[in-house]
Amino acid sequence: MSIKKVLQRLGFLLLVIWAASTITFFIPRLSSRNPIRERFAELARTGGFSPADLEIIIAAYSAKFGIDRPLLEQYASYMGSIARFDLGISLHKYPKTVWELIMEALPWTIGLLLVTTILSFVIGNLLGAVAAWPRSPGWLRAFATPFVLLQGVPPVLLGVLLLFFIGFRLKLLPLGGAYSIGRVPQWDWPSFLDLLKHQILPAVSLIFGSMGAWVLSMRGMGVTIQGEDYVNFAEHKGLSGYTIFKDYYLRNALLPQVTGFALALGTVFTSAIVAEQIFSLPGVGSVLNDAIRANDFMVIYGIVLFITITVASLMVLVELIYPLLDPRIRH
Amino acid sequence: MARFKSLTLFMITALVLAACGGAPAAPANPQAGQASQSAAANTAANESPEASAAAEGDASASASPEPQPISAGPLKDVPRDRTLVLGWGITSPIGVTNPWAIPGYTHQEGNAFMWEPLSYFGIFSDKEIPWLAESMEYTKDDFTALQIKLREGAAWSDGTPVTSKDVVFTFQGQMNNEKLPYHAQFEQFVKDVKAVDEQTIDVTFKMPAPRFKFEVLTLKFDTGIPIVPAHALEKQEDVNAYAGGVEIPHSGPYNLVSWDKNQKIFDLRPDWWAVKAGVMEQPAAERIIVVNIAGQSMDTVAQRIVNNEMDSALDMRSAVIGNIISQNPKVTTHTGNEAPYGYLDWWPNSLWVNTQIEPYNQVPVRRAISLAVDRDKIDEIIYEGANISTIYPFPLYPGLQEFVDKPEVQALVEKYQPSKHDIEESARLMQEAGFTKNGDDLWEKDGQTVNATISGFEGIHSDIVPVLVEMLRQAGFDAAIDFSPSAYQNMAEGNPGLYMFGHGASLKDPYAALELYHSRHSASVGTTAGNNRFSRYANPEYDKLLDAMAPLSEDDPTFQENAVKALEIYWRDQIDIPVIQWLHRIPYNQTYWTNWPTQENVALGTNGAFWAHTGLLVVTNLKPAQ
Amino acid sequence: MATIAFPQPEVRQPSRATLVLRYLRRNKSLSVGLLILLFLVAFTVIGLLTINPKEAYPLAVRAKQPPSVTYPFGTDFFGRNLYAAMVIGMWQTALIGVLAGGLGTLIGVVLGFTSAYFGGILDATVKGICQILTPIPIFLIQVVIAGSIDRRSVTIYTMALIVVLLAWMGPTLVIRSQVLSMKERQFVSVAKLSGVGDMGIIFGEILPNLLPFIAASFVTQVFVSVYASFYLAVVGLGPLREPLLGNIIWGAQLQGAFFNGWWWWPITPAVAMVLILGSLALVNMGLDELANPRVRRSE
Amino acid sequence: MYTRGLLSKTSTTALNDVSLKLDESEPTILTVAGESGSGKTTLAMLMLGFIAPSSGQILYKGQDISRLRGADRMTFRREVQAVFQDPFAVFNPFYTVDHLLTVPIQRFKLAKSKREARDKMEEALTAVGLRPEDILGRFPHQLSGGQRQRINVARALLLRPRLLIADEPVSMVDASLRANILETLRSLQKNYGVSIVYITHDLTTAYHIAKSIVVLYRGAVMEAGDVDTVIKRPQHPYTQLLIDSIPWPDLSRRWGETDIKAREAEHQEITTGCKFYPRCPFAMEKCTVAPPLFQLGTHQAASCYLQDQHPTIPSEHLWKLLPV
Repeated sequence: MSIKKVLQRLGFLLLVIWAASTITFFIPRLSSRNPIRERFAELARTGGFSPADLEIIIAAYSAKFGIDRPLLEQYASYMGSIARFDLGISLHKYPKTVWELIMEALPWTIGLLLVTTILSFVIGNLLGAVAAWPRSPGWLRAFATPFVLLQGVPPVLLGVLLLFFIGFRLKLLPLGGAYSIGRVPQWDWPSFLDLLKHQILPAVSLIFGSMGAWVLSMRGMGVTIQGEDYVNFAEHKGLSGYTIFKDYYLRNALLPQVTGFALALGTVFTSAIVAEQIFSLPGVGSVLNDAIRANDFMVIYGIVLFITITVASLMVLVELIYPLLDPRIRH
Repeated sequence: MARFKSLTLFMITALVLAACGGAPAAPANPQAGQASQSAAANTAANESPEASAAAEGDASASASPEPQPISAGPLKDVPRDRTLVLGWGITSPIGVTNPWAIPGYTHQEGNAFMWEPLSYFGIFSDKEIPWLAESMEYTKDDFTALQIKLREGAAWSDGTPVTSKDVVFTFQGQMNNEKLPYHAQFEQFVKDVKAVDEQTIDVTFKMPAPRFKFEVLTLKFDTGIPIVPAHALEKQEDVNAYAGGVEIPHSGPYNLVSWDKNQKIFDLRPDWWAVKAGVMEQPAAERIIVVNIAGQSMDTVAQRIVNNEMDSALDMRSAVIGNIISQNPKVTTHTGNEAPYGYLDWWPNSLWVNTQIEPYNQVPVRRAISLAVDRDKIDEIIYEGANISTIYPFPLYPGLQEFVDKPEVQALVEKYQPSKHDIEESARLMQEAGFTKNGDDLWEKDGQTVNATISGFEGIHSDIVPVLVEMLRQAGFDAAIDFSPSAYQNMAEGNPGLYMFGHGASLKDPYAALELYHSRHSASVGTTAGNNRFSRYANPEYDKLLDAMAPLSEDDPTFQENAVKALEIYWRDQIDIPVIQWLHRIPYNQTYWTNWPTQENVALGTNGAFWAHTGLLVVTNLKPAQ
Repeated sequence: MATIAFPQPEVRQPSRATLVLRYLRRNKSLSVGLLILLFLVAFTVIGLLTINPKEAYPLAVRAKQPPSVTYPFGTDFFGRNLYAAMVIGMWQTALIGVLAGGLGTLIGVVLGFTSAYFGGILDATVKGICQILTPIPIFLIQVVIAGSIDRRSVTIYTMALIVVLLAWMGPTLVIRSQVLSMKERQFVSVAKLSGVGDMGIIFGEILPNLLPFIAASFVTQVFVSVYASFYLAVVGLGPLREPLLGNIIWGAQLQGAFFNGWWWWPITPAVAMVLILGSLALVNMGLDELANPRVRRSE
Repeated sequence: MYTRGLLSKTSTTALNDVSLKLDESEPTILTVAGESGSGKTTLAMLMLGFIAPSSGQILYKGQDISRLRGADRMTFRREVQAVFQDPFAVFNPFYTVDHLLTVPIQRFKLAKSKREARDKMEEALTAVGLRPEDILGRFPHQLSGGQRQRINVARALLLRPRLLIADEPVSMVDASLRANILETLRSLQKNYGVSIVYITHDLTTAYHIAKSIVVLYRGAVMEAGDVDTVIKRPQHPYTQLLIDSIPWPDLSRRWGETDIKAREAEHQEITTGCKFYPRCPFAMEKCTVAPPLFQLGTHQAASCYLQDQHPTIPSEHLWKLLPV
């Protein structure tokens, strides 16, 4: 793989980052909303601010955060700070920086998302492959195909329903939170089991909620592959069904799915935001939720940007290592 | 088979999850990890699952999965029946405990357990509760001088005594620091603050300030100022930027010991001055956990109270609290097991409008909107028959109830009928104002419908605003719902539309509420109106009445007379459209804790709001059930 | 030699309808999906004819009633007849879906065709923009937009617009790649030899062959749009007064419907949503099969 | 005057320094032969104006075809037609086979009425041995490969072009039908005066149908001339190899048994010298410089230093050697 190719992909990555940061910068500014004012509204609403002269405070903080400057100037300084990996300071959780907020929440999100995404990828693709493979046993196909329907079930609905039936009605699992009240988690068995108990419902809703898409696309891919000459050829060679399934069919059908995997992370983050809200889990999603509700733009930008960079980098990475997986493509 | 498979799947998921999700939980130092392991082993024998869960949690070392949460070090063991668990939406930045940290400090979320005022006020006993101050007296008849005498023995958590130096520091801070919330009040009234001796402070005012002691220096509901430690804040370069964390010396009985995204843990300190001074008994709650319920659905919170996971939480819709009580008989409310399950808050809600912009600058239009609101139906549908719709801009606490019961006020009610619901009359007023119904059956003038978008807050108005919107729609107003974060900005900037918001003002007499409509607050369009002053109403006749009331105490006849006249103008001009009294429906779970303040158990006279400034009095008076 | 007749076995040409039916019998996902969709459409149409639209809004009927003969889906906290609300909500969901899906597909078809057919800088630009925008999490941007605009102007039409704003890249890339491969096909060359111009080739030769792709892409877009608007509504960013399915769930959650035992309130729209999205997924799958020539068994 | 010149110089490896000219007044059948990758199809695409040469030009009736606009272009389109190799790919699967015939009739306004158009179609189909009632209204996949290819020929017949590019028209057709299709092509040339460029890798069919032949290898002319001479007495080692590879129906002769043993092809790009150099058994030092065309007789030329005793001939004049 040539240096030029790598540089080209990195250039692409920069473009993506630029586009994402520009979009996130300008969209909220098209409205007349003032995040500082809204922050003080939040405080005023929870009491304690009745007689204060809001204008003075607001002006002081507007100056501090620079939102009283001309738009282009703000844009320039915003892009400058992004170049320095500085995502800014939260308005709502001042003086926390956006980076700190993300880093606090990230381990939770990574833990949940990585596992659920990988599991849904593996299970979904297997089911999809089985559903499309004409020689898989009838009962297995009959079992696998309905999972396509899961694509129609947004994780949020699944989460709400699971919570209702398993949490409220059966009282089998906790109703939310990452660990029990009063626990400060650490490396020991009780913490570990406690954590586990709290992660089951969100994980299940995320896995099943995102599995349908894999089943569907894998099924489509599998159907395409079936017609390929090499599969037919392999069948004529008299290879066992399992070998054909594994080596000729699954492997080839899976390759394009890998690219989809990186792309899917973007969607997965979306589901995570909602899941983290429903199950009141700490994580990037709930940080973002708070930020959206409080119009804490800096945090919104930061997280959107962070997710974009993550997804785009993974895409580029997958693209660069793809030739290693697929011998047909050599850069 | 499928069941088995899915179970297996669950297991695998859980295992892998645990491996990954747990990874960030690596302890910061190995010793802490070891210590906690042995501690956890010790508590494993504990029988009650909740207690053991809590105990194991308690055994935790400073290590936590998030690098940022603050913690005072390893937590000691506290059993569940000595732990008070409160549900509240924690939104402020982790670690902010300094009352002067801005923005970010709020006394809610448990910080009120750390800070104390000169005096508290018990709303249901209508009594002052002297606290750090033994007494606060106006020393001149015209309310221009005030003397504060501090209690002997009051002390900060680091042992330093609370002295007049701290009070002077607190007052001067408010006077000089324009970012502090009471700066404007201090600047308006206070001329000078002087420490006479260690325990005595003299305050002199620029003008008569008969309500300053109550409004500013006394903590009640969400207003008033706590006293801050001079010796700690003096050292800070920027007192507004100093978060406070676990270190800041405070006078309240609880120390913050841990704070992460999900919870804030406070532990009782053994050396609270109030116990030594005989003001209070040693509080029974050794630990208070404020659980972050922000973002949790009401279902979840309610269920967790039923499950005894939490002892109290805010704020329940009327149907929900009824169900909680029926599902768990141990849970009661301010009114026991009876509707309306809540106590009257100080925050009656109106539909506010900016009276300076079209078409809301016309009294008939405002009146037409009021006539469109069916207050009986609101009581029936949203509040299950509880009688809480209102026509007043203030809550009917004893002093105010007495005021409205006056025959003069009742005559005005008769005359203006502020609660009247009459769509036909509403239509007549609109037609007279030059509006016609358009194709959508909405009032229109010059091609413009009446922008009756109601700005409100999702968390507290999601039941009433949709109903109001529909009532206005049915009367021909182009109503919509706005629960976006810009709602408050709409109110503060006077953007077209209606704003559902409260009047956090009067508690004892109507002055503070009526003063909200004084023209001194009538910011012109384009500038920001202060909180609760959204109507931008200006009327010299009205101002004169209020100005005359300002220097007078509430028992003065002129004060009363003018108050009635001002209230008449409020209704005559329909300055805003009063809708409901605000009820706080707080579940009190008696499984672990009793002696909650209720209708029957007035005690100090505080309400049961554990998040309010008087929350400290609520939690320190609780008695264990066992 | 030149006039030797080649005998042909007699083949009776079945009618189009029979062919379609025969095809549907084989393509199960398409037929099941269409069936559910048809059912939903029938429900909505019959509903629209029978309900009083006013009952889909608050204060219309007795509140908090469980399902009964009078109120087949019960009523909600605000006094909506959930049956009426479902009908209007479905109608509005369909409207958003078809509008946003149609618009997104249209943009995709126009951009995909022009960019692939004419190539050059135009193609590079379109492709570049699509590729750059693809990794950006669309939903977040939609949330930011929806949260930024004035509440009063949030209607189901603006919802559709917000959804479509960043959802045209998918169809563009799909159509583009199809056109790219299609324009190399020999029948395009033959059409050129037959004197057909660019527009004629695009519309007369390539477009008809892409119809299954466009249809699949349209269904995908409808799916994406319904999904996105549902998410926006569930987090409370929709036009709150309207009985959109997401809004109803949002309202139910805020009023503690599960805890209060008003299970029918959130369950009804949830089931409706699952039916809508599920049937769209099925139809999409079926269309994939139709569009993919390998799967399309010769008749 | 009906001229057609093709000039493509260097740069692309697809076709290099090839020059051809066909005379309208003397319709002929010219075979362009060579193995796959020799640039035959590129030549066809160039002549049809689907791609533009990177250098050189293609003239039709004296005009550069890439500059043709409006009516001139339509005329060119109509008069230069093609029959392609794959009898399936040329049909738009969306339409019935009628589409292939109706579109040109419409576009070129060949008929004044529907009736007339129908008659013309039926006439053309009958002429290629098809029964219109079996064909019209069908979808391509319902017909056999032979039927489809004959519809293609019928299309060419219908349009009466001046020049027909037949790109491997029979390679994907059952052997039994090949003769019929080739015969139809020949009658086109004879009866309607259509010039045909017959592109093939199959020298046997070329021998049957064509007058003259140009043998291409990797985009360069190896040998050219009268089809009889070139096939019976090939002079270029490559042509010899090709002819040797034909499985003659002569049992006494073993297939591939000749003196010329081609070397294994080496996949290295030859940019300067003889394209056949890497595989040529007679490769010499001087072959690294591209050999010119040597005129071997009135109707034969070869680009090989083995023939350097003969006079050279500029590549632009190659067409003069080709019999019509």
